[in-house]
Formats: sequence, C-alpha cells, structure tokens
Amino acid sequence: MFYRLSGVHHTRYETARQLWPIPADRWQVWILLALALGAPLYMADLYLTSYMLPWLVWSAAALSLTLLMGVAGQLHFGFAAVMAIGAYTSIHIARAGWPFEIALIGAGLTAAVIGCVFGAAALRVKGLYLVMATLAMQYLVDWVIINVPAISGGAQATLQTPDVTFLFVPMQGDTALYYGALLWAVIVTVLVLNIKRTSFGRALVAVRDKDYAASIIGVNSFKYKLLAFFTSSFLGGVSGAVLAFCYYQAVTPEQFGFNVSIQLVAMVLVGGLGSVIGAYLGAGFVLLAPIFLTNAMAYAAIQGWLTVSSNLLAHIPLMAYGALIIGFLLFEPLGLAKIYDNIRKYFLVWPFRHSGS
Amino acid sequence: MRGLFKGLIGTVAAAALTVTGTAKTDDDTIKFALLQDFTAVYTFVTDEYNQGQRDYLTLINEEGGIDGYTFQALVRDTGNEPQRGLEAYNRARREGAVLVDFLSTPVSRAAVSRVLRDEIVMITVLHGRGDASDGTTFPYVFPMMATYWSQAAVLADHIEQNEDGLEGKRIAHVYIDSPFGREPVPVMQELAERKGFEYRTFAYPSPGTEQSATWSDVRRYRPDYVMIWGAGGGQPVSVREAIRNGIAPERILSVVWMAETDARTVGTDVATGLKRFEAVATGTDYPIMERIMETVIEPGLGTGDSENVGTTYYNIGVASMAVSVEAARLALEEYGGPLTGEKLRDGFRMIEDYDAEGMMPPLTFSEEDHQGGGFGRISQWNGEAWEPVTDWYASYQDIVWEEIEKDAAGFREGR
Amino acid sequence: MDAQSAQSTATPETVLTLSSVEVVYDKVFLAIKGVSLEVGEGQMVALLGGNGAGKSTTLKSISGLLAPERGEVTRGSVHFQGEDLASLGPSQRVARGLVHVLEGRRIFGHLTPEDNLLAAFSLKGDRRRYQALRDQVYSYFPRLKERAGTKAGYLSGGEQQMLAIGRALMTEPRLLMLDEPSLGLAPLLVEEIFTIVRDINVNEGVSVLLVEQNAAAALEIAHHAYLVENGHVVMSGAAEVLRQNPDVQEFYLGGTGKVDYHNVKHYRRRKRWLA
Amino acid sequence: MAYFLELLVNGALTGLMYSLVALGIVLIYKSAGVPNLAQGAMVMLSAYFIWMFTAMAGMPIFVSIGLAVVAMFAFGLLAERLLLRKMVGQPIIMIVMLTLGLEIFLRGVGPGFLGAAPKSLDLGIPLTPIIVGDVFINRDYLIGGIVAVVLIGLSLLFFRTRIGTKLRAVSDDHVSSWSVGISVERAIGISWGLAGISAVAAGALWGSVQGVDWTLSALLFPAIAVVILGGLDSIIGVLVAGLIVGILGSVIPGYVDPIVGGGTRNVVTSLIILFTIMLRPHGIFGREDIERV
Amino acid sequence: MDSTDQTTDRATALACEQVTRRFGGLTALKEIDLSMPQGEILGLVGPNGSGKTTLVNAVTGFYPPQDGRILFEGQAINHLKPYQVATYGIARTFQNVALFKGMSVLDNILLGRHIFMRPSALASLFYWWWAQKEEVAHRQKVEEIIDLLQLESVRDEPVDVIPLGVQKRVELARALAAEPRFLILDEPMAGMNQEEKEYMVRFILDAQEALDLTILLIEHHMDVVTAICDRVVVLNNGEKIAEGTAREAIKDPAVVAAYIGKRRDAA
Repeated sequence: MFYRLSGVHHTRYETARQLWPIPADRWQVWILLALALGAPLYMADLYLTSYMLPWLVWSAAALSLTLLMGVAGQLHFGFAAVMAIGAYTSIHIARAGWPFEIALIGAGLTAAVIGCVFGAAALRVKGLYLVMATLAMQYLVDWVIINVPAISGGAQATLQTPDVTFLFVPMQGDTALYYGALLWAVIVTVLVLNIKRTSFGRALVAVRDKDYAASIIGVNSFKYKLLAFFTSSFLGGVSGAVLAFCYYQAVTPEQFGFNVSIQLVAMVLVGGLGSVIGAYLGAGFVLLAPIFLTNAMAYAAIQGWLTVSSNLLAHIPLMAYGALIIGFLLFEPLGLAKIYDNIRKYFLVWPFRHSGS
Repeated sequence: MRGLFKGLIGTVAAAALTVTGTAKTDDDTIKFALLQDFTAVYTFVTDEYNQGQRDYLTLINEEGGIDGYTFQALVRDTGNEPQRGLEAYNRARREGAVLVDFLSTPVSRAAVSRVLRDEIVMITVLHGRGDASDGTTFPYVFPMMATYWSQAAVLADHIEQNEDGLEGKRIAHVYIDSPFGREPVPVMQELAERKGFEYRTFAYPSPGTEQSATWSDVRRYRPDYVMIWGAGGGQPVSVREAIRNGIAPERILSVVWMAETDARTVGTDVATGLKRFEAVATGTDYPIMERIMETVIEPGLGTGDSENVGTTYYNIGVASMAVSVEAARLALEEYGGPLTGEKLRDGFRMIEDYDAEGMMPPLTFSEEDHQGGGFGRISQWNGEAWEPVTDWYASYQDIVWEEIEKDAAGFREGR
Repeated sequence: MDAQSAQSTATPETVLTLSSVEVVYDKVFLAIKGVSLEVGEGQMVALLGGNGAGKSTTLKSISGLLAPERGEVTRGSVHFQGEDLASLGPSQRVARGLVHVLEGRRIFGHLTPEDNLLAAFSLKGDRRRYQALRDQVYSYFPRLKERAGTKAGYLSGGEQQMLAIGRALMTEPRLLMLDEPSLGLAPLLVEEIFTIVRDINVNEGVSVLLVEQNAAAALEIAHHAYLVENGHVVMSGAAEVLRQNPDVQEFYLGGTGKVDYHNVKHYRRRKRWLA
Repeated sequence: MAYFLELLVNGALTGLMYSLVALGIVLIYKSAGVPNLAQGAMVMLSAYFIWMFTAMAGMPIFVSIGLAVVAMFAFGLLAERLLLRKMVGQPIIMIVMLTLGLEIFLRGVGPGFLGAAPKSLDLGIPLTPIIVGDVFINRDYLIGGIVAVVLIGLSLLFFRTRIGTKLRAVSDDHVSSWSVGISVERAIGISWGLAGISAVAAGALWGSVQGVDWTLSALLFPAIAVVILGGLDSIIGVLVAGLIVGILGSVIPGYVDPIVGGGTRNVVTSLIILFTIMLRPHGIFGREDIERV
Repeated sequence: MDSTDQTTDRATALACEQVTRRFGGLTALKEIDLSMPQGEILGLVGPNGSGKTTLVNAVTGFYPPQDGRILFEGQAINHLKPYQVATYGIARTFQNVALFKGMSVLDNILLGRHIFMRPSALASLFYWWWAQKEEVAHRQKVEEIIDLLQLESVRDEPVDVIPLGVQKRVELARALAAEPRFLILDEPMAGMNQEEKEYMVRFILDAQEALDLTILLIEHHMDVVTAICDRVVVLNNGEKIAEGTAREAIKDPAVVAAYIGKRRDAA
C-alpha cells in the first residue's frame, strides 16, 4: 500500500542511480523534511531545544563517525576529541572577532588536520589496536585542552559562545539555533548519502573490505584511509562547533570527554554500522534513552510504584542503559536501521505476509 | 513483527505518560530542581548531600511550609553530562522550578547563560564558577558558600596563625590535575608573594587512585604544610601517601571535600589530626538537625539511610536548602506569591547574617556579593569525628575578589 | 538400480545414518534439502558435488558445527552408531568417536604440531595413551615429527593438512570426516594424502566420509559415493558404478578423453548458468 | 639518586598493581579473543563484594575475599555464558562495545545496590613505609606486587598444563577446537572465571588504598597500556609491561611534572599505548598473526 | 601452439630479471628470470609454497623484490606500490576470492574502473553536476563487461550471496574493468568442478580474445594448464626448475619429482 515497487522502472542510468529510487521513499523524505522545517511552529520549546536540536547535531556527528567506522571501516574511540578540537577552534576564532562562517570552516579544517594525525596510526593497524590508539589520543587531546589555559579558557575552564550571525541571520533564539542545526544535519546527510553512492565511497568500502584487493585495482589505501579520517574529522569538527554554538552555548572540556566518545560509538552501533538512517536512530536512542529512563524512573517514584532508595533509583537508568546496549548487540547486531528495514519490508509487501521467496 | 509493534506502541505510550504526567503544577508549591550527578563523578557527595536537601524540605513542609507554600524537590540524575543536565533543566523550568542545583561543575557551567536568560536562580554550592560570586555579572547564580579561592585563603590564614606568620615557610599544594585542582593556585601565589612563603604545586593525574610518584617528590620538598586539593577517591590516597611519606596529619590541610568515609578509608586512628576546611558544621547537635531527627527521620519520612544524617555532606545539603528556603521566605514576605526566579533572587540578596541556627557562618548576600562573605573554619579529625578547631572566619577577601573580578570580566567580554 | 543394491549390502553394520536432513542458515537460507546417506563400518564414502551444493554443510550437520555459522538442522535426524545426535554438542560428538577435519585445514597455527596433537587428546586419557597415539600419528606422517618444534602456522599447506588429519586421529575416531583434503595442494601431495587416508581406513578400521572436488581421486579410493547437487542427493552407488556413469564422467571427471577447452560450446554454458 | 630509586621501586610496584587488572584482560583475550573492557568494572564489582561481605555481613576480611573469589568466578562464567557466547563471529567492534555495555551496566549495579558513596576496605596493612636507605617503599604496593607476581606465575603454570594447551588451542581457532572435541564454551568460561579471580585480587588491594566506589573501574586505562605493551595474549607480557608502564609512569612524571606543572602520567600512559601500536602493534611478547599469502 | 618461435618477434610484456625475495631467513624467490611476450598465456605451476604467489606479489608490488628488476613493457615497476602498478595496465585476481563483501556485483565491477575516476568527497556533495556524468559514463563501460561475462542476472545482488563460481567471474570482471593489458590469475579454478572449470576457461579465452591480453595463470589443474597455456614455468622452493611448453615441462624429471608425482589419470 505504502510502497509500490511494481511499475517503477528505470530506463536511464541517471534515474537508477538517484538517491531514493523508490517514489514512496522520496515522498517520505520530503515529508520528513517538511516536518523538520515546520517544527518550530508546532513544537513546544522544551522539545525543540532539549530534544530536536541536540538530536539533529548528534545525528550529524554520528553520521560523520559512521562515515569513518561504517563506510571506511576505521574504528575510532576518540571522536569526541575531534569534536572538541572543532568546538574550541571555532570558539576561539569567533571570540577573536572573525565571522562565524570562517569559524566553522576553521573548526572543520583544524579538526581534519589533527584528525589525520589520528589517522596516521590507522595506517599500520586495524580493529582492536585502532580502538586503543584512538582511545589513547582522546586522553592526549583531553590533557592538552585541560592543561593549556589558553585553549580551555583559564581557571574557570569554560568559554561562553559569543553572539554570532550566520549568513546575515543572527544566531539567537531557539528558532534560529534550531535551523542552524537542521541545516548542518541536512548537509551532512546529503554528503554522506552521496559519498556512499559515488566512487569516493566505493573506494572507502573497498579499502575497508579488502585493502590488498583495493590496491590492485588502483586504490591507494594509504590515501583513502587518510581521506576518510580527513573528511570524517572535518564533519566531526564542524559538528562539535555547531554543538557548542547552537546547543551548549559554552565549551568545557567535560562536554567532549572519553565517555562522549563511547556514546558516539554506541550511536553508530546501535543505529547500525554504516547506515544513514541508523545514525539518526542511534543518536536518538543514545541521547534520549538515559533521559527517558531517568524521567520514567522519577515519575514511577513520584507515583509510588517504585519504593527504592534514591540512590538505586538514580542507578537504574544506568543499568537499563547498559543492558539495552548489550541487548541490541546480542539480538539485533545490525542495529535500529535493520529494525527499520524490517518494518519497511513488511510494508513493501503489505497486506501480504511474505514476499515471493 | 507483531511483538515489535506492540513493544513500540508500549514505549510510545509510556513516554507520553511520563511527559504529560509530570507537567501538572500546583500553585501552592515551590519547586526546587535538584538535578544532580548521582552516577558519575560526584557520587562521593551527591547521595548524602541530596538526602540532606530533601530531608530539610520535608522538614519545612511538615512544619507547615512557609506562608502557605510547601516545597517540592524535583530530583533527576544528570550523570555529570551537560547534555542531560540541560534537558533536565529545560524540563524543570517548564514544570515551574524557580531554583536549580546541579552539583556538577560542567553542567552548571553549561547552564550559566541559560539561567541568566531564563531568570532562574542557580545555586552552585562548593562547585561551579568561582567568579559567579560577582552578583552584578551573574545576577542569578549563587555560589552561596566559600569559593575555592576563599577556602585557600582561610587555610593559608590558619597556617599563618598556627605558625605566627608565614614568612619562610614551605607550603606544598598537591592537587588533582584538573581546572578544579588548579583553581586556588593564583590566590596562593599572590599570598606567597605578599607573605614571603615558599609555595610549590604538585599535580597528580586524574582520577587520583595512584599518587606515589607525586608524593616522593613532595617528601623531598620537605614542606611545613601540605594542602591537598582533590575529591572522592583521590583524597584518602593523598592522605595515606602523605602520612607514609612522613608528613604528620596535623600538617595536612584539605579542601572542603574530605568526609567521614575518607578518614575511615585512611584508617580512623592513622588519620587523627588531619585538618580540613569546613563550610558547614558536622553532627546533629544543632536545632535544625534536631528538628530533622524528630520530625523527619523518626517518623520515617527520611529519604535515605538514617546513618547519613549529620555527616559532612548531608549537613552541607541541609544548609544549602536552609539558605534557599530563607531566601524564599524573605521574597514571599516582601513581594508575596507566587514565587518567581526574580523574586527569589531578591530574596537571596535580602539575606543578612543568616547562620542556619548556628550550623554555618553568618551569611550576608548583596547585589554584588553572591558568595556570602567567604566564611569557613578549620576542623580536625579526632579519630571518630570532625571537630572544629577555629571559629568561623574569612580571610584575604581582597585577593579573592581580585580573582573574581578578573574572571567575571573575562566572562563579560566573551558575551 | 545398482546403487540401491550396493547400499543394502552395506547396511548391516552402519555407523552413520542421515535421514532427510534439512539445514537452514540464519533462519532463512535453506542450504540442504533432505539429504539421506549412510556410512558403513570400515567403509570409505565419498561425497561429491559442485560448489555450494551442500557438501560441507552436510558434514557440519553431522559434527554439530553449524551453530557458529548460525545454521541449524530443521528437519531429519543424524544417527551415529544407533544414537540420535540431535541433543549433543560438538565436543560430545567427538567423544562418541566422530571427528571432522575442516576445509582449509584450520590447524592451531600458534601452537607447535606437538601441542596441536596434545590439544586434541581427551583430558580423560592418560600420558601413556597419549604417547601411543602420538607415535601412531607420527608413523603415518613422519614429516610432522621432523617439524614437531616449529609453530604449525609456518608449516607448508601439505604439512598442515597432514597435521589436521593427525590431530583428528588423536581423538580416536570411529568415523573420520574429511572436507576437501586436496584443496589447493600440488598433485604430488594429493597423491600422498589420499594414500595415507586409504591406509588409515584399512589399517585402523576407521570409517571415512570424504568430501572432495577432485572426483577422480576420491572415486579411486572410496567404496561408495554420493553425488550432491543443489542440496539434494542426486545419485549414489558404489564408486565403481559412479565412475562408469556417463553424466558423472562428463561433469565431474572431465569426460573419457581429454577435454578440448578451446572448443567448449557457448550454448551449453548459457543454458546451465542461468537456470 | 635515592629519588630516582624510589620512583623506580614504587613505580615498579604500582605497575605490578596494574598488572593485576591487566592479567584478567589477558586471560580472557588469550582464550576467547575478547578484549574485555569491562575488567575495570569487574575489579570494582569485586571490591563491592568484599565490602558487602565484611561491612554488611560482618565477616572477617579474608573470608570475605574468599567468598568474593567464589562470587566473581561465578560472575565470569555467567558473563561468558549469557553474553559473550552469543557474540562469537561478530566483528571486534561489536564485542568491544558489548564489554563497554557490560561496564556501564556494572557501574550501575554496584553503586546502585550498595551505595555510591565511597566505602572503606581495611586489609590491615599498616601505613608505615618500609625504608631501605633513603628509599620509602609503599607497603600496600609491595604486597600488591607480590600478589601480582604470584598470580602471574600461577597463570603461566596453568597454561603449561593439558587444560592450558587446550585453552591455547581455543584461542587459536574456535571452530577447529570444537571439531577436535574441545569444549570451547567450558574453556572460555574457565578463563572468564580466572579473570574474575584476578579481579578480586585487584579489587581488594586497590579498594583498600583508595576506598571502594565506581572510580575503581577507571583502572582500566593503565591496564590497557599494560596489555598493549606486553601483548594482548601474553601472560609474561603482563609482568614485564606492568613493570615498564609503572616505572615510566613514575619516573617520567617524577622529573617532568615539576617543570610542566601537571600530572603527566596519563600522557605517558597514552604515549606508551600509541608508540606500541605504531611500532610494534602486537606488543613485546604478543604473537604476531601468521599470514601466509 | 608453437609459440616459442614467436617470442622473438613479439614485444615483451613482462620481464623478470634475477628477482629475489626473502622473508626473514627464508628465501621465497631465488633469482627468477622470466620473460613474457605480448599476447601470451603463461602457466605458472609448482608445489604449494614454491613461490608462485610470492612471484605474483612481487610483480604487483605487494612484496617488492629485494634484488633484481621487474620490467613491464620496458619500464621498471619493481619499486612501485600495488595501486601504482594498477595504473600501468596490470590487473589480477586472488587465490581466495577477494571481492568487496559490502557491495553489489555492479559496485564491485565499477570499482575496477577506479583508476579512471576522480573521486572526492566534495564532488560527492555536488552530485548533481559532473559526478553524475562520470558515474553514468563508467556505468556504460561496466555494462559491456557484464555482457561479456554474462553477469546480467546477478548485477544487483550483494556479492556474498552468489555462488563461488560466479564470484570468481565477478572478480575477473572487476579485473577486466580496469582495461588491463596484462592479467594475472591466481588459481581461478581452485575448488571448481569440471563443468565450472570449462566455463571459466571459456571466459578467460573470450576475454583474452576481446581485449588482447597477456595472461599469467597460476593453476594446479594440469589439464587446464596443458590445454590453454602457450608456455609453462615450474617453480620449486623459490627456484625455476623448468620452462617450456606444458607437455615438455610435465615430462621433465625434476618436475615429476617435485610436483607431478606418479602419473594418475587425475584432473
């Protein structure tokens, strides 16, 4: 009903290679975009600023990371450090009085260059060792930020974002900030989708799957691994800057600590490695699950359903969150994207139960 | 597939329930949002601190509230994550909270610009930005008790009085390598210059479980006094290392984060003589505490383990709420209900010489001073409990305020 | 026909019986569709067929090694010496005397050949039994003894195959299952390995179930053979009989004479590939 | 010179204390190929168990440690059976994340049920230092170091037994181990159990030094440096790398910290991990994968 | 099939001069000399571990030789990285199928055209301009190869679900997509039955004819080698022990001792 595959024939390579070859998918994307654009009109500011906005920015960050981890196959446990580099660069550029646009590009470039240093380690190792190497770099970046007052902002170690304008629009007020985040999420999404279907993305996948086989068809795996780190870190750095300016409105070292890196990886994995829709779903899950669980517990306690100590009450979400991550990996290792895919397939053949095979 | 849908619908329903359920408000309750870190970095303090806060609010409610108003604590865990803290803050604001307490430096920092905009009072008891003591720059932020700068000043003053002057003394400052650990450094350097003592810093890496290399170095410095600046698990390690390296407990002075458990971890007897800064008295021999015991704990209305009542952090929690409730009382008296953030702020600024019935130094706030004077005292571990060895006093507030001014100016420029 | 009579003569002392075994991977992919076969006491049985026909899956359904690849037996039964294996895990099956030499050898590369043998030896057996078994393995594969001290991963392909078979012998099997022992080996080594397998079969009285691409070599040493295509047994019978079958000759043995590769017909491959 | 010696000795002993945490990681990796990033949380859980038996049930400390050993061995078996067994064949990143999920879960369970505020654990080790010449030796760490050496020695002996050979075989190739009748599940379960036991040793010693709370799980980071440097599958590597990480992490900050005025030990630890991975990824004693082209 | 006398008047495609490669203490290749004229199919045979794959890895830049030179069409290529070798018009397949599992058959073959494409992340963002033109142009080339190797029916399948025989064909297609002049096939028929072998041979011969290829073939199936190779080089322990037509080589006593063994009517 919702999806009609019959009657969809592509007679030209152009149409067959478009982003969403099925018309129903295209419609869905347009509707989602319209909903996102109209959100400030119908959404209470709590939901707009506390859920939608951070969700969009974290999705963009998760997309940047999934480009590296899912598409290019390079594991990264220090991505929060990359975002931190972007956030600190942008805030220092903006405080120095430069335009916000330049601050964002500067954030991306600085993060990309330092991100490539992360990547340099990746040229020799993969898998677990890459996890450990990037983890070590996260600690190094953290240390540098904390120990260099010029970066972290002196004794208070906190920097407030100055007021900025983006393309002549002042970035103040919930609505402007929300549209800023939305714009960035859309750009990253389009970019990652396009990378995945063009030669650049194919080369990355090739290096991920079998680097020796990739090299013999002319893919310089050295170059493409670095490019993957460069691109992903660029996007991650800008995401960090957007997060700082549009959401936190301040930068402190703790915002980009080691646990944030783990959360980013969890977003990518719970969503589904390498999946664009998965990055959105995973970011939503990792971001909202602890919040939702905390609120649910508080509500249950107020209603008198749960009579346990406040200490245990506070820790139940943590347990549940850990258990949920474990559960996802055990029972749906392909992540939320796979669950979405199952639902979509269900509707593809609806009202029938199975497809032909 | 069917199971999946059921699950999805169930989840959505539950979500809707929690969202709408908590949104209803009563006009005659005043909401204090205690959105704190119960599960991450601040676990060493949060539990007892929060218990004290809630027990005090229960006490006030049991005694009939203030001016017909009762208090409600909105408690959430933020896990020390700015992300979750801001969400909880926005939600609490929606629910009508007029005061918020994060007990987490990163969350408080991230929330500063929001509380200033939303005109909601944020108390930052013994955490957060020290420069927020500047009430003109941070009208809605109340550090309320002595900042780390003031604490350092008090500790230095104590050494000075013990030793008849600081001239030529060596003071080692052993701290966790973080902005918090480094915070008192400029004040101490300034003092060292003024008073002519030798001052050297020794950092140990976070989280402080292992400090032996640092202390080998400290011992060779042969300090007359050691100031230890850490929190949680790092504190007993510091004390053990100090004692092992031949520094007498009497010569170890700690920042405010040193509680009963820490002394026990060091070893009750071994730690005897250890000194610390204290901003609020410990124990239950104060009118407020006696009333809490009588009205809240004994009828079983307490929120946690009754053994915690009277501990260091519990009492700090009680004091933080006592001051806040006092501010609310003054505000309601002056402006009448319903209470808003702005009225509450003015209420705070009206507080004069309030000492929570003897539990804490007399606090006075003004439009400029949100620290309340920077008072504290020194207490000493006697093998069983912390025993005060000085009166409440504040020192070198001129230097402290220089620091406050400097950083507050930086904040203003950043805007 | 002939095949049936050959089967019935072998039945009195059947070691292994598969009846209508169906295996599904990942709960969706049907890999074998009702395979039945029997291996008689002391017999050498060959399982032939193309790639993806389901030969390896059949062996795994017998040894219980489907689980790691998310496969399961959804229908049919496997009986070994009269016992239903359905509820037994892989290690219990080995304890019953059933051992599987995996495709691609899969020796413990970081252990020495000696430790490879020790690892396969049951914890219940004593030191003397171990030494006796080890010496027996070395007598079949003297090259392993020469290289007993080096890491097994550095052995050549042929030596690794020998080690894999030797390691299997350490479990004192009643039935030895070999999955493509000749894969990637030079003709000289294929020869050697097949000879030893036949010797083991004859000298030790171990039944052998052999999966092979090299149909000619397999049919030469096997008593009996099954032909698997597309998850079904399409033909079975005495090795002699199969060797004479014209279809088998055409598709598995390369015809009676030499194939003229330059003149393979285009139309035939089109018809078969796209079927 | 005495300063250097003191840094050296205490660093070495601290390093051995880290080895106690690292040993558990190696035991599991060696047989199951799983990098257990929940080992730090297991150390924390052990300490909570010991505290629970002493403070809540009032048992003598050494009885409590014994009970904790039993509990943690059971926990290890359970973790393997319920979680890791299902992950066989999944990409390494999934397994890493799973152990991190377990870590998060345990960080909720321990403090949640037993209280988040720090607890003290008294092993009865006096604070007075052992003084050799001008060198102060930390008694806690000395005992920890001895325990570490003993446990590492026992592990080495264990892997020389027949069960040990089977464990090594399992670490090489699971499927192939099954095929020759090794009960892979039991083998991996045993190594998880052993890792649980080593976690108790670490939990008791570290818990007595710093108190029991969730920060014990942060011991993971130096332990990772130890296993990376020593080699993820090398028990002897745990010993040697523990010494190196401990000594470098003591001596370098001992001289550099006063100059840069910061706790450089985490930097040293990070650099050890980085340089090892860039120069010799499999560590000093770790085995290099045999690749035949 | 008397190709030996043709070698003189044909240009040399590949030449190895005294190529030596050591791994640690082990010498995997000992001073190998080899010369292949254009258009030749050369069989490379020998026991396992004799150095066949190592030689291929030396030519394709994976394990560059420590001594000796490798010339392709007169240019030295022994210092090049594998991805550079590809641009010279050399393609290869692998012993164990080395397809990119995460992609469809079509994308795998499209990757074969990588050396002709200009990939960049920024271009991806602006897909609607020339990136699209590039995609479509290469798609046409790829469809020709799909036609040649009859892969139409699996075009959009993920490569890991198609049968091994077809996977090997996809790998050949990917190699051909780079429009190579020199093709190295490493055991393209390992694990195949007679029928599949025949098809594979047919496709190899078709491709050689259509694209005028020089082919280096590693294969254990001596019947195939005998049938389609112009010449054979036999390696053992890293040394060349025989060279000539297949029939001559098979009879060489050194080859019999090291490799063939006692004659059997085997495949």
